[in-house]
Amino acid sequence: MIESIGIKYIWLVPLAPLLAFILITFLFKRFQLLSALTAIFSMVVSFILTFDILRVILTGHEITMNTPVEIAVPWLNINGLYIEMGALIDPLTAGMLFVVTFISLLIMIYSVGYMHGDPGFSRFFSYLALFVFSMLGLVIANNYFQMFVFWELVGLSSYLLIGFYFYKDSAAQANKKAFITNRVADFGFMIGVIILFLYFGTFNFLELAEGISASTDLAFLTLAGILVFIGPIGKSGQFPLHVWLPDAMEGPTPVSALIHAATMVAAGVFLLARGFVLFASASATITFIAYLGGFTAFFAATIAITQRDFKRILAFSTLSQLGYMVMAIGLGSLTAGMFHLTTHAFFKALMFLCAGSVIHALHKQDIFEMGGVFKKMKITGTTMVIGGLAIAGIPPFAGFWSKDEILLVAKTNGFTFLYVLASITAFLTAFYMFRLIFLAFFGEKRSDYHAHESPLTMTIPLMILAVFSIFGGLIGAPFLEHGFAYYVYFGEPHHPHPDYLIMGSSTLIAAAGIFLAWLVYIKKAISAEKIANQFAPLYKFLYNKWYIDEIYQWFFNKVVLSISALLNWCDRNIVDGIAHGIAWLIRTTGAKGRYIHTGSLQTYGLVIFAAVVVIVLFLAGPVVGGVQ
Amino acid sequence: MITLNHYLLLSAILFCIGLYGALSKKNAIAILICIELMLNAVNINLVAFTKFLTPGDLTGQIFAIFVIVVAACEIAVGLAILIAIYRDRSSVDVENLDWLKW
Amino acid sequence: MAINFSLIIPEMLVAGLGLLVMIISLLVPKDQKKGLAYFTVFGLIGVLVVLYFMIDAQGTLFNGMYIVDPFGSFMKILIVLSSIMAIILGVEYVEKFITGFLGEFCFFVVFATLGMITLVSAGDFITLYVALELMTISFIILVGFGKNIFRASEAAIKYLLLSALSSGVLLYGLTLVYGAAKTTSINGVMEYIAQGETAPILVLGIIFLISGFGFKISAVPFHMWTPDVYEGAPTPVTALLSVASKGAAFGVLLRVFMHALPGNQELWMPIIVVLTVLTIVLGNFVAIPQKNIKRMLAFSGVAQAGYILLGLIAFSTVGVSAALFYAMIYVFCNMGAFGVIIAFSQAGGGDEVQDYNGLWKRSPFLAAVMLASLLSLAGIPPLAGFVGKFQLFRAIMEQGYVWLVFVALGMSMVSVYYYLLVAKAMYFKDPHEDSQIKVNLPIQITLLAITLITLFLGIYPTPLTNLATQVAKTFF
Amino acid sequence: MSFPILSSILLAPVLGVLIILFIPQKEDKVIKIVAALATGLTVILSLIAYAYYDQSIGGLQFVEHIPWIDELGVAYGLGVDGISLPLVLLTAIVIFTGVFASWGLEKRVKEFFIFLLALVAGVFGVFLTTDLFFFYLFFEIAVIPMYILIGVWGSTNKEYSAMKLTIYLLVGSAFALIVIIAVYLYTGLGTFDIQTLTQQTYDIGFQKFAFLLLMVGFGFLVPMWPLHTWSPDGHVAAPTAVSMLHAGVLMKLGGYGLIRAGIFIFPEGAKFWAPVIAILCIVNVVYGAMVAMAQKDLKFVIGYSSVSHMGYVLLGVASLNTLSISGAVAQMFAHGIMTALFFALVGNVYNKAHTRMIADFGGLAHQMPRIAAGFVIAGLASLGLPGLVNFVAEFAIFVGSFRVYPVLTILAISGIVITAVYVLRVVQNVFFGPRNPKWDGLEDVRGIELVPIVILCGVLLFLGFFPSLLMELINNGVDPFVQQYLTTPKVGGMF
Repeated sequence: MIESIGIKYIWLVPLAPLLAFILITFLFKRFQLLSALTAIFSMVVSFILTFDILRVILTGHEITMNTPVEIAVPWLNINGLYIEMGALIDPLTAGMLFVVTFISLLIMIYSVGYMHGDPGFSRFFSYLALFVFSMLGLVIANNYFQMFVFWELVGLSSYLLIGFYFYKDSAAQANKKAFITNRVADFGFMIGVIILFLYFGTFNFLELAEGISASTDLAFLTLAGILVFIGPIGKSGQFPLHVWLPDAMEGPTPVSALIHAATMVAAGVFLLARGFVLFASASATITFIAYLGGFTAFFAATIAITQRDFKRILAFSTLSQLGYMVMAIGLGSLTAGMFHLTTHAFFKALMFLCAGSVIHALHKQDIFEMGGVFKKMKITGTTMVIGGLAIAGIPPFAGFWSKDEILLVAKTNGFTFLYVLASITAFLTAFYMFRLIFLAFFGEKRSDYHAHESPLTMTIPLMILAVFSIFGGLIGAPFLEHGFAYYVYFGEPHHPHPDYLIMGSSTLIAAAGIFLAWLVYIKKAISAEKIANQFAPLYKFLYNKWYIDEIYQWFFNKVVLSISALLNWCDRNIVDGIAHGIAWLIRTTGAKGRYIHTGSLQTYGLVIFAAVVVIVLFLAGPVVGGVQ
Repeated sequence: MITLNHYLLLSAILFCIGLYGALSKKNAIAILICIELMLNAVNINLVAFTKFLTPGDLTGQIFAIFVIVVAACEIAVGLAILIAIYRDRSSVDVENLDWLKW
Repeated sequence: MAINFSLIIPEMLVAGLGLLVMIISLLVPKDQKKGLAYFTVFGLIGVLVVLYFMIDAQGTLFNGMYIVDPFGSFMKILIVLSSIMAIILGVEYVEKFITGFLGEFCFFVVFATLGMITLVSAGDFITLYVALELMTISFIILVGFGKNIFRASEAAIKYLLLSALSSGVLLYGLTLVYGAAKTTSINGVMEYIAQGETAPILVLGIIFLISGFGFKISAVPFHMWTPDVYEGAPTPVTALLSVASKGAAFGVLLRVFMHALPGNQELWMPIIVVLTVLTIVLGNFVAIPQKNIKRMLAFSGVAQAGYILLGLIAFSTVGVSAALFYAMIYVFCNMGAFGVIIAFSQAGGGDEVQDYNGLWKRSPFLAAVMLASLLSLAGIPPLAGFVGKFQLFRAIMEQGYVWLVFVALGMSMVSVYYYLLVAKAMYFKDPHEDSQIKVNLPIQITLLAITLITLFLGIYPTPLTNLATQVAKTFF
Repeated sequence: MSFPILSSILLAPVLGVLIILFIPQKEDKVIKIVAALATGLTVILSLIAYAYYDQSIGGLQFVEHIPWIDELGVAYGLGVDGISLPLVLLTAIVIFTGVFASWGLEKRVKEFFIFLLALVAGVFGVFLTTDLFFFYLFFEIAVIPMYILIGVWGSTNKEYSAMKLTIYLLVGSAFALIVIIAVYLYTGLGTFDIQTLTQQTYDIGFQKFAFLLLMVGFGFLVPMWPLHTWSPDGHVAAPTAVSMLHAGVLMKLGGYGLIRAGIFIFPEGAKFWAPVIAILCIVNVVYGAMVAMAQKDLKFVIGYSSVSHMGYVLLGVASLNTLSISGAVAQMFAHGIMTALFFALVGNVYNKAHTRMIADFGGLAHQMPRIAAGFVIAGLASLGLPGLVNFVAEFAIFVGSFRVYPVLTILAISGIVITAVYVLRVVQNVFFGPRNPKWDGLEDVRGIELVPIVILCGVLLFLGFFPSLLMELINNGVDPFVQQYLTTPKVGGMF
C-alpha cells in the first residue's frame, strides 16, 4: 500500500465541501464571512489532499493508468443490484482533481470580492460547495453508477447556480433549460449504464474494462458506447445539446468560470476519458465522437464571431474548445483531450474571471459598449490578453501545446478532414477572441462607464491563473521526458514527438486570425458592417446561432405542448367521458325505471300478473315436454 | 257427468273474471268485489279437490271456510279505508289514487 | 296425541299481550298511553327472552300444522326484535302525529307480530294463509294511520287491494298445489314436489306461490306496491313493514322451497335467479333518482330483498346461514335508518333527501347513525352489512354463480352511490335551519344500540354467524 | 412475541379517535395534540418494529394470530415482512406529518381528526394484516372517511370528486373481493391466510382469471390508465392531510395488493398478464406526465405526476423479478414521502394565498423561501435526482425491468425527462421570477408548520444517501417469494 495521506483520506476530498455545504446551509447562513471562510477552508483541505495524491503519483511512479488504486465501500447490495461508492485513483483522476480543487479554490477566493454585498452571499457559497462536492465525487468515481449519481448532482448544482439570480426571468428560464437539456442527455447515459450493467453485471470501471476487452459483441458495444456518449453530449455541450450553455451565462460570473468553463462542462470529456475503453472498442462510436466534436468546435466558433455579449462569446468559445477535446478523444488520444482540458481550464477560467472583473466594474456586458477598458483596468486587461493568446494558440502559451497535440493526432491518425476543420476553427478562434479583446479593451470608449481595477481578492486569482495560462502548457510539451503523456494515456504511454510543421502552421494560423481582428477592429481597414451586410443571410444565420434554439422552442411549444394539451383533453373528455357515460347510463336507467311505478294500483296489479304469465309461458315448454 | 275438470274450469274462469275485473274496474269497491270473485274461485277449487281427490279428508273445505272468514275481514278493513278516502276525495275511483308514485 | 303447549309459549304470550294491550288501552286515558307502549315493549322483550332460550326447541304441534324449530325461532327473534324497536322508535312519533291512537298502534303491532311469528312456524297451508292474513290486515290498518292521513289511506288501500289480489293468486296457487299433492301440509307437499313431479297443475301452483311470496318480500316485479306504501305509511310502520314483514315472508318462502327445490332445480332455479337479478338491479337503479328518503329506502329495501334471495339461490347451509345473517343485520340497518327518519321528522323535518341537508351540524349523532346504517346496507366494512354480503357472495360463488356475484357486487356499488347522496346532503350541504335537534332518550339509546351492534357484528360477527349456521342446518 | 406491537400500531389511531370523541369541540388545540400523539406513537412503534425486525430470518415477523370468524375461517392475523414494513413506516410518517400539516385547520376540528384517524387505522390495517378478508375490510374502512373528509373539508369541485373517488375505489375493491372469495373457495382450505394461500398451487386458467380481476381491481387503486381519472380530481379536492395520505399512502394499497395478493398467489396468472400491465404502465408514465404538463392548477400537476410515478411501480410489478419488485416497493415508499411533501407545501400555499393556479403566482421564492426550497427538493425527488430516495427506487425498477421489457423501459425512462420539464416549469413559474408585490402579505412557513416539511425532506434525503437501509429490507421481503414462485425471466429482448 502506498503511504499517502491523500489516498488514505480520499473520501474527505469530496466530503469536506459537502460538510461545508451542510454547515453553511443550516448554521452559518446569516454570517456571510463565516460562510465564505468555511467554503474556502473546505477547499483548502481538499486541495491539500489532492496535492498529496498528485505528489505521490508524480514522484512515486507506482500508480499509473494501468495500475490504479481502488478504494470502495458497498452502497447498496440487493439481489440483482450491487452498487459501490468508491474512489479510483490514477493519474487521470489526480490531474482532474487538481484542476477542480485548484480552480475552485481560486474562484472561491475571487468570489469573496465579486459577490461582496450580494444578499445571497452565503447561499452562493453553499451552492458552490455543493457543486465542488458533486464534481469531486464524479471525478473520483470508480464506477458508472457513482459517476451517474454525481453527474446528476453537478447538474443540480449547475441548476441552482445558474438560477442564483432567480428573480431574473432570464435566469429562471436558463436554469430550467440547462437542467432539461442535460436530462435529455442523461436519459441516454442512464440507458447506457443500465445496459452495460445488465450485460456485464457490474458498474465498476475496471471490471467493465476487462469485460469490454474480452467482449466481441461489436453491435452491443457500439450501442452502449453511443448511449453513454449521449451523456457527454449534453454535459459538455456538444451539438445538438449545446443550447443550454450560452444561456447558462445568466449565472454569476465566477460560476460561469468554474462550472460552465473549467470544470463541470469538462466532465463529459472526463467521462469519455474514463470510459475510453468502451468508446475505443467500437470504431463507429469513436469516429462518431470525433466528427461530432470537430463539428461542434467549428460550429460554435462560427457563432462566436457574431456575438456581442462578453460572456456569450466566451461561452461559445467554451463550446468550441469542448468540441476540440471531444474530437481529440474521438481521434483516439485520451492524452490530447485531457491535456487540452487542463490547459483550457486555466485559460478559460482566467478569461471568465476577467470578464467578471470587467462586468463587476462596468455593469455592462455588450462589448460594443466598452472599448478602452485596458487603460482603467491594467491587471485585468493584461491577464485577458494572456488568456487570449493562450486560447489562440500562440507559443509558448498553454493553449498552443494542447491544441497542437490535437492537431498532431488528427493528422497522424489520418483524419485529414478533421485536421483541416480544426485548423479553420483555430483561425476563427484567434479571430473572435481578439475581436473581443480589441473591442472591449482597446480602441476608444464607446459608451459612458466608470471603470476601476477590481479588489485584490479578485485580481490575485487572475494573476495566478495567468501564470498557469502562460506556463501550464509546458507540462505537456513534447520536449519533456515525464510530461503529461507519461502519466495520462490509454493502453501504453507513448511519447509525443514534436512536429514542427504543425507547430509552425498552427502558430501562423493563429497569428493570421489575430491580425485579421486587428485589421478590422483596430486598424479598421476592413469594415465589419460591410461584410455583415454583404453576407446578410449568413450573418443572420450565425448571429441567431443557426436557429437551433428557435427549432427547439418551436418543437416544445408547438409539438410537445400541443400533444400535452391534446392528451389532457382526451383525459378529461374521453377517458373520463367513458366513466361519466357509464354513470349517466345508470342514472338514466334509474330515472326512466322509476316511471314504471305510475302510482296506479291497477298498473301494479297488471305488472304482477303479467310477470306470472311470463313465468308460466317460460315454464310451459319444459313442463309439458317433461310430462310427455 | 260433471268431473273435477269442470269444476276446475269453472274456477279458472271465475278467477280470470275476477282478475280482469280487479285490473280494469275503476271503482275501488268493484275491485274489492272482483277480488272476492277470485277468492270464490279459490274456494271452488278447494271444495272440488276435497270432493274428488281426498273424499275422506275435509281439509280443503275447512280451508275454504278460513278463506271466507279472512276475506270478510279484508273487505271490512277495505271498506273502512275507502270511507276515509271518500271523505277526503269524494270519490273512490282508483284512478285518482296516484299521489304516491315514481 | 298430547300437544306440547310449551313449544308455543311465545305465540301465546304475544297473543295474550295483544289482547291485554287492547283491553288496557280502552281503560287508559288518551293522553297517558305512553306507559302502555312501554308495557308492550317490556312484554315483547319478555317474549324475546323466552324465544332466546327456546332457540334449540324442536317439535310439531297440531298434527304438523305448526312447526317449531331453530329456524322458526331465529326468524321469530328477528321479528319480535323489529317490533320492539319499531314501538320504541315510534312512540313519540305516533303521539305527535297520530294523536290518540297510540294504544291501537301498539296492539296492532303486537297482532302483526303474532301473525308474523305464526307465519314462520306454519306447517300447513291453512296456518300459513291465516297467519299471512293476520299479518297483512294488521299492517293495512297500521299503514292507514299515517301522519298525512290522505296519503296514508291511499297507501293503505293500495296495500290492501294489491295484497288481496296477491293473496288471491297465492291462494289459487295453494289450491292447485293441494290438488296435485292431495295434502295441505307443507312437508307433505314438499316431499311430493321433491320427487321431481312436474305436473302442469303443480307447476302452475308453484308459480302462483312464488308470485304471492314475491309480493310479500317485494321481489321485482311483484314489488310495485312497496315504494308507494312505504312512502305513505307512518314511518315506524314503514320500518316494521320493511324488516319484519319481509323477514317473515322470507322465512316462509325458505321453509316452503328449501325442501322442494332439490327435485327440480333446473326448472325453478332460472326463474329465481332472474327474479333475484331483476330485484337487485331494478331496486338499486330506481333508488338513485328518488328524492324522498323513505321511497329511496323502499327501493333499497327491494334491492336488499334481492340480496337475501341470493341465499336461496346458493341453496346450501352456507347460503341459508348467510341469508339469515343478512336478514338479521338488515333489521338493524334499516331500523337504524328509519329510526333517524322518525327522530328527524319528529323534530319537524321533512322526508325529502334535501331536508337532511346539514343534519350533521344539527345533530351529529343522528347523522352518524344514518351514515352507519346506510353504509351497512351498502355493505361497507367494518359494518355488519359487509359480512352479510360477503357470506352471501361466498355462498353463491360456491355454487358457481360467479357472474351473479359480479352483478350483485356491481349493484352494491351503485347502491353506495345513492346512499352517499344522503351522506352528501347530511355532511356536505348547509342546513336550512340551524336549530339543534333534540332526540329523546329511548330513541337515542335504541339508535346507539343499533349502531353499536352493527359495528360490533361487522368487526366480530362470529356469534351471529355461528348461530345462523346452526340454524341453517335445520334444512340440511 | 410478548408485546403485540403491530396491534398497537393499528390501535393507536383508534385510541386517538376514542379520546377525541370525548374532548369537547371547542378544545381545538387539545384535539390536535392528541392526534399528533396518537400518530407520533405509530411512528415510534413502526420504528421500533423496523429496528427489531430480524433481517437474517426474514419472512413475517411480530405475527399475531387470533381466530376471528370460525364459520369462514377468518383470523385476525397481523405480521410484517420486508414488503409491508416500509409501507407501515411510510403510513406512520405521512400521517404524523399530515397531522401537523392540518395544524391550521379551524373548521370542525374534532370531526376532522376523528375521520382522519379512522382512515389511517384502516390503512395501517391493510399493510399489517396477513388475512385477505381483513385486507379487504381494512381497505374499505379507509374509503368512507375519505369521502367525508374530501366532501366537507375539501375544495374545488369537492362533492363530485369525493363521490367519484369513493365509487372508483369501491368498484376497484369489488373486483378484488371477488378474487378473495374465489381463491378461498378454490383452495377449500377454509382460510384467508395469505401465506397459506400463497403456498397453494392453482390451475392456470383460474390463475389467469383471478389475476385479471386483481389487475383491474388494484388497477383502480394504483391507479392504472385508464382507470386513473379519479385520482387527480380526488387529490385536488382533498384537504391537505388527506391529499398527503391519499396520494402518499392509499394509492400504494393497489401496488401492495398487486404484489401481495396478485403476483405471489397467482404467479402464472401474473406472467400471463404482465405484458398488459407493462404496456398500460407506460401509458401511465408518459401520458400522465404529458397531461401533468398541461395543467394549470398546482394540485392537478401533482395529481397527474402521481399517476405518472405510479406507472413506475406498475412497471416494476410487471417485470416480475426481485429487483424490479423491490424497486416497485421502494418507489411506493419514495413516492409516498415525496408526494406527501408536495401536498403539504401546496396546501400551505393554498391556505395562505387561496389560489393554486400556477398563473397567479410568480417569484414566490422571495416571500416563501422555505416553501420554495421544499418544493424544489420535492420536485427533484419527483424527477428522480440522485441523492433522493426516489432515484434509487426508479433505478432499481429500470434495471430490473430492462431485461424483461427493454423498449418499454426506455419509454419509461423517457418519463423522467418529461417529468423534469413539467416540474421545472412549475418551479420556474411559481417560485422564480421577479418579486410579485401581490403576495407580499404571505408568510413563509415557520414553527409547527415546518415539521412536516422538515421531516419529509429529511426522509427523502436520508434514505437517498443511505438507500440500503430501505432497499435491503425490501429485498429481503421480496426475494424469497420471487425465488420460490417466479422463475427468473430470461434476459431477452434486444440481446
